[in-house]
Amino acid sequence: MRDEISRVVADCEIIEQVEVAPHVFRSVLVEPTIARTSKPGQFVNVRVCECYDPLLRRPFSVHAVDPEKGTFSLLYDVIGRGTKLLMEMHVGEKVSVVGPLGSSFDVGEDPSARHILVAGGCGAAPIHFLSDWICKKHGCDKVTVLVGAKTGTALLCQAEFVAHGVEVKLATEDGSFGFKGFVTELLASHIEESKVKNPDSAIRIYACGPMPMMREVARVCGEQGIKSCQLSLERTMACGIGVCMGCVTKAQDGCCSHHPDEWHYSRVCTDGPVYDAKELIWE
Amino acid sequence: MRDEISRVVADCEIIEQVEVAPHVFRSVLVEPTIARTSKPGQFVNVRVCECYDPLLRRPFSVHAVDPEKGTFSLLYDVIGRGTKLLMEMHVGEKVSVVGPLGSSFDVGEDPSARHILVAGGCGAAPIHFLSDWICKKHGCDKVTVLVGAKTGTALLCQAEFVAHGVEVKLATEDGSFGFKGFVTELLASHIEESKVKNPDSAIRIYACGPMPMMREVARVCGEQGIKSCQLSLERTMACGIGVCMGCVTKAQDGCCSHHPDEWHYSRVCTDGPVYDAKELIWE
Amino acid sequence: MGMNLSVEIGKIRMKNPVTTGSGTFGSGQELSDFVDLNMVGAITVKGVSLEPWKGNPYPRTVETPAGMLNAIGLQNDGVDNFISQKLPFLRQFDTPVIVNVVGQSVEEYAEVARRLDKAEGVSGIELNVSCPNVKQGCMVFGTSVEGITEVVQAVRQATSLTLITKLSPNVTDITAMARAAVDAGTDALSLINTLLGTAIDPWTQTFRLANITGGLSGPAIKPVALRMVWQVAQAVDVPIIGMGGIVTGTDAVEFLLAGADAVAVGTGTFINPKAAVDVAEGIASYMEKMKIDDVRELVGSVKTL
Amino acid sequence: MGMNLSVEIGKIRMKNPVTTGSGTFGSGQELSDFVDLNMVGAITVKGVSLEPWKGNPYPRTVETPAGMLNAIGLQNDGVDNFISQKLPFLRQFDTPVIVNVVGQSVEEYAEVARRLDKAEGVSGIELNVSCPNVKQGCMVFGTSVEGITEVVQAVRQATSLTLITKLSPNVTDITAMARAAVDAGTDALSLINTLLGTAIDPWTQTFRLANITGGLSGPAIKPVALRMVWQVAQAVDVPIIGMGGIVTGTDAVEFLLAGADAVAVGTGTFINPKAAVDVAEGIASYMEKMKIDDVRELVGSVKTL
Ligand SMILES: Cc1cc2nc3c(=O)[nH]c(=O)nc-3n(C[C@H](O)[C@H](O)[C@H](O)COP(=O)(O)OP(=O)(O)OC[C@H]3O[C@@H](n4cnc5c(N)ncnc54)[C@H](O)[C@@H]3O)c2cc1C
Ligand SMILES: Cc1cc2nc3c(=O)[nH]c(=O)nc-3n(C[C@H](O)[C@H](O)[C@H](O)COP(=O)(O)OP(=O)(O)OC[C@H]3O[C@@H](n4cnc5c(N)ncnc54)[C@H](O)[C@@H]3O)c2cc1C
Ligand SMILES: Cc1cc2nc3c(=O)[nH]c(=O)nc-3n(C[C@H](O)[C@H](O)[C@H](O)COP(=O)(O)O)c2cc1C
Ligand SMILES: Cc1cc2nc3c(=O)[nH]c(=O)nc-3n(C[C@H](O)[C@H](O)[C@H](O)COP(=O)(O)O)c2cc1C
Ligand code: FES
Ligand code: FES
Repeated sequence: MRDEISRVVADCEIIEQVEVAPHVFRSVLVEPTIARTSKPGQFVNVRVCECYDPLLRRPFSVHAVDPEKGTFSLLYDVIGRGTKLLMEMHVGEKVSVVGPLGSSFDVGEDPSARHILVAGGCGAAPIHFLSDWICKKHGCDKVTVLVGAKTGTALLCQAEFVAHGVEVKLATEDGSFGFKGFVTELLASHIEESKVKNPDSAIRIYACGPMPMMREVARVCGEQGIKSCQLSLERTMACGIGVCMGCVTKAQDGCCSHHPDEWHYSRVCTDGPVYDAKELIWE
Repeated sequence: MRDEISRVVADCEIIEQVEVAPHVFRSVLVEPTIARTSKPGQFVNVRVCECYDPLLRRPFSVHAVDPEKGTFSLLYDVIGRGTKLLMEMHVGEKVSVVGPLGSSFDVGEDPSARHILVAGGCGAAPIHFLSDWICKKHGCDKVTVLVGAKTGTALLCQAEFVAHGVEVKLATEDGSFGFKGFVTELLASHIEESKVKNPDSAIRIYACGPMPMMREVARVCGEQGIKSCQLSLERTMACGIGVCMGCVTKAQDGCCSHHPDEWHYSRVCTDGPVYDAKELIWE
Repeated sequence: MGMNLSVEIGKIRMKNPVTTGSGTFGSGQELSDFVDLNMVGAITVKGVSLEPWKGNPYPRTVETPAGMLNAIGLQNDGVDNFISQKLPFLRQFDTPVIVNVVGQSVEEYAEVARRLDKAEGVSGIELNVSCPNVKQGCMVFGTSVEGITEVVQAVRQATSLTLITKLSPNVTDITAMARAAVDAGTDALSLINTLLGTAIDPWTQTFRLANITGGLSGPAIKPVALRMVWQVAQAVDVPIIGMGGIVTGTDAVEFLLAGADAVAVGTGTFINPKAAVDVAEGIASYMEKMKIDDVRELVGSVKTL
Repeated sequence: MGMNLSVEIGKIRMKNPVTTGSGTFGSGQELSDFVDLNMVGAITVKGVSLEPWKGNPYPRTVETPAGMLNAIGLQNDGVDNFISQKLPFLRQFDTPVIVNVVGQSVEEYAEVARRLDKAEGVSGIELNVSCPNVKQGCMVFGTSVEGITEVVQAVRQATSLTLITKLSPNVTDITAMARAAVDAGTDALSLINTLLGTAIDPWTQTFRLANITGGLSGPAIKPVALRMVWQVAQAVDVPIIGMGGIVTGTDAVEFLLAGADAVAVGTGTFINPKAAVDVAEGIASYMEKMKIDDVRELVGSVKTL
């Protein structure tokens, strides 16, 4: 799923900084190449400080693009120093960005396929871009987005998904909004529903969220016999560009390998972050 | 000249940030104890970053105080990363300050003494505070401030000194304003003038500026037989509070020492920054 | 009920596990404007030698990324002046005093220790065999098993105070040095001293320190310090005072988890004059959050992934 | 007229003094989206071993103040795959390729060198006797005179390519290691590899790396690296490739002044994918400002204060 495209290292002006939910910010940046060439699932690597502490860039999924205006957005949870520094930057300041990086979601060519998108927490960031992308390619009526969070105020992009015109279902762990429980439970029941309603359509699953959720999505898809299940993984990254070998996850050597039952450490930044669930080995 | 006073470590709000000359900024901060207890020549040590790069605080002379409002000012040249970070802080942000630190200028008790203050570059920062202080104690008519800089636009605090009501004389190396040459040359001629005009008054010299200028002031004062010549020195400081022994300068062991011709390394942050020129040994 | 923060390093009982890094806290008095000296677990003062030492020429310090180099050269007024001028002030506090000792010969180390042994108000001796900024002695002792053995044995005979040997990180195998010190009779170990480094000004094309090289300290070295504390904790059974880049309470907790019984705050005091006390409070609030009653439960309890 | 930026490391002629730190530039291809590989002085690729190595479990990296720890464990596809899969791409460029070599035994090192010697498009071998993240071999060789002697001699016999020995900083006396490598026939030295360190998460009370310890790199270690390059430059006569925390042109100049003939940019590439080229340009613009015609004038010319 890796695309050979033009990548840039650029100082991007910040033109918008908004708190969209408690501790969750959206930053809009100017960079025409990234706006034009990014695909859903890809990410950018952001230098949050001009100094050496913090030293490393921080990876964020491309959340939305506006190729006309040449801008793109990030959606992020302020969880540590890097995200705090990013959030504190003022409109008009510039920030160094590398991207677009990594693999993207493959939305297929089948016009009748049903697309189920699953977002957990800030996993909504790339799912938002993906939802928009599928709508444009295959039409919104075939798209369902399942959004999960701990609690109602942490549900992200709800209004945006509604605006896209896709079906939206919500799950909160505390039941404060929508289905009470994990979004993966919602996924299981939604797949079953979908199979009943559209017995002839292939189902494609796309998910982004914390690792335990990704694992559970993979399990549900396996159980339900879903052929296409794509997961976006998160790993601590040092380089983000495939050279340090730091961001690895265990993956099958692949069908074409001489040792199909062998595994290797795959670089999430370059071979991922989007993987077909069948490639991954969970521990 | 060290005073035993209350020192604070405080997060101070920045209430004003102004560029007063090219690359020279004034920051006004809120800290009632520092505003109330600082004496001219003392400094504060400022943490310019919440991170560890840059790691160490940056020392700045107290430039002005407003004990009523509980505020004090810094005046600084943006020469490196620390001063750039300080300058970029926004009004309303807080910055950690330790102070007041170090020794202060001794303005004496002699009501008839003539006070000659010499400021080179950002050395004007403490000289400004000192000028105000002497005016209040002994009257402005006995004070002359000699301000030197490379060029006219770099002359600092001219208007403020005039507002204090003291005599002001200017020197620029390129002659673009006032006397053409070093402020120390102006000092030599001014001392001679002063001796002629007020033969019965003691002359007290106070200076702050780059090290070569301090050395030259000391030489001029020695040559002119000036009894009281106080110099404020600059040293790279790690702690600013007398514990690391990093900021040293060679000083005489002192009149009361058993070895009056012996020297030791004196801590500029605690035993200085203001020294009587006679204590110092130049290399 | 109340949490226990106290630890023991040899015969020294510290009310909390935080002492000060020698050379970063003066003789305590300088900091007393900022911190209540009763609030730290112990006060470790600047290295003292037999005779006064003038120290190295200026510049003596330079800032580096997340760290600093120093080449002070152990400027100090000598042990007799320390005892007569500095110690009386420290006796006012209910806090053990550990005196860092330096020397250019084994005999000098032993003599300083002998004089401190007789002085009232000294609880322990920290043997500095690791100062990188003095030409003779010192570091030379700290980087070989023979050197450490010789100095520690001599000082051990000179004093019955708690003897802490401070190790240099500039060695291939820190555990060999630790074992040598323990075998020679040290009661405890402290580590690490600074890493030898240098800095050059490209514009003037000169070294930034008059002494050319200096000792690297601060957050930059924390990973190395933590690794060495962990290695030494596996190798020997005496108490360890861990240090190197500690600025916050959780930094200190990392050292405790790695196997240190106590910690020292060095360069951290330059960033925050109250750091030693803030670190002690930080450990306490960490314990509260983690529901840990006794700080000693933390010691060495790090798990592997 | 034009400035000379070219330097020679053994038989390798570099058009500018900047190469890449092994393990931070992949096999070059990954970076070719960002930099013109013709613009760097040489490309030093990730360590290759005889057989493919899987590497260590995740997590393999952790950020530290002004630095990072890595415990990759030398994941690589083995020398044969390197030659058949990676080398052809690199041959397109007019830039010498230096292959970093690792092994678990002397014989393995020699065999990898032998295979590279026959491969077209390899200019030099960088012997990695200093990787701290692999259980057997490697670092064990790099921290003793005997180990270095043995490996360097064996590899020297296996290849006539320019042989560069990469030294570990985790030693008491780096100059002894440098001399051993030179005596055993190395053409050049590169230093430093990473400092052994660790990091602990206080909240989970676990090590942050699956491998427990890792190698510290980045600006944090620059003072140590610079000191070691300076020491080694005083001690031996072969060319030196200096590295450790280089991010900018003036960082590189500091290493040249300390005595390095060339430099490598490692972790700097993670901050700025164009770092290697930017550093080369930074050296050129420094020389212009300082009116220096030949980069070789800088080498070792640092003065004391
Ligand atoms: C490909 C990719 C895309 C991402 N997209 C987004 C996004 O769109 N929105 C968003 O909010 N976040 C996203 N993340 C996660 C984001 O990169 C981290 O939240 C961010 O780096 C944290 O930086 P910090 O300095 O604030 O936190 P730190 O201070 O570095 O860390 C705070 C805590 O979070 C942990 N942590 C840090 N980084 C990671 C990580 N990558 N994975 C797991 N734990 C980590 C640390 O161990 C620590 O406990 C993405 C990560 C990857 C790999
Ligand atoms: C007691 C005292 C009072 C001071 N008062 C003032 C003041 O009122 N206004 C003002 O503008 N400056 C003052 N200074 C100087 C001020 O502290 C430095 O300009 C500042 O620390 C530079 O920080 P930086 O991070 O911007 O520069 P850096 O990036 O640290 O350094 C830039 C360049 O300046 C040199 N440098 C840095 N600090 C010093 C220093 N202390 N002495 C000499 N060279 C140095 C560095 O070597 C480097 O070449 C004072 C210094 C002292 C010791
Ligand atoms: C300015 C300075 C002076 C020091 N002087 C001494 C000393 O006299 N004796 C000693 O054993 N260690 C000395 N050290 C080392 C510290 O005590 C400590 O071991 C080291 O700095 C690492 O801890 P840190 O990173 O917290 O500073 C000194 C360190 C600094 C920064
Ligand atoms: C992620 C990573 C992987 C590395 N892999 C290797 C390697 O395979 N072989 C080697 O000799 N050095 C390796 N190194 C060490 C670097 O080449 C370099 O010596 C060290 O990082 C110091 O330079 P720096 O501070 O510029 O990164 C690696 C370093 C990093 C950060
Ligand atoms: S983060 Fe470096 S290879 Fe993925
Ligand atoms: S700066 Fe530390 S003693 Fe003066």
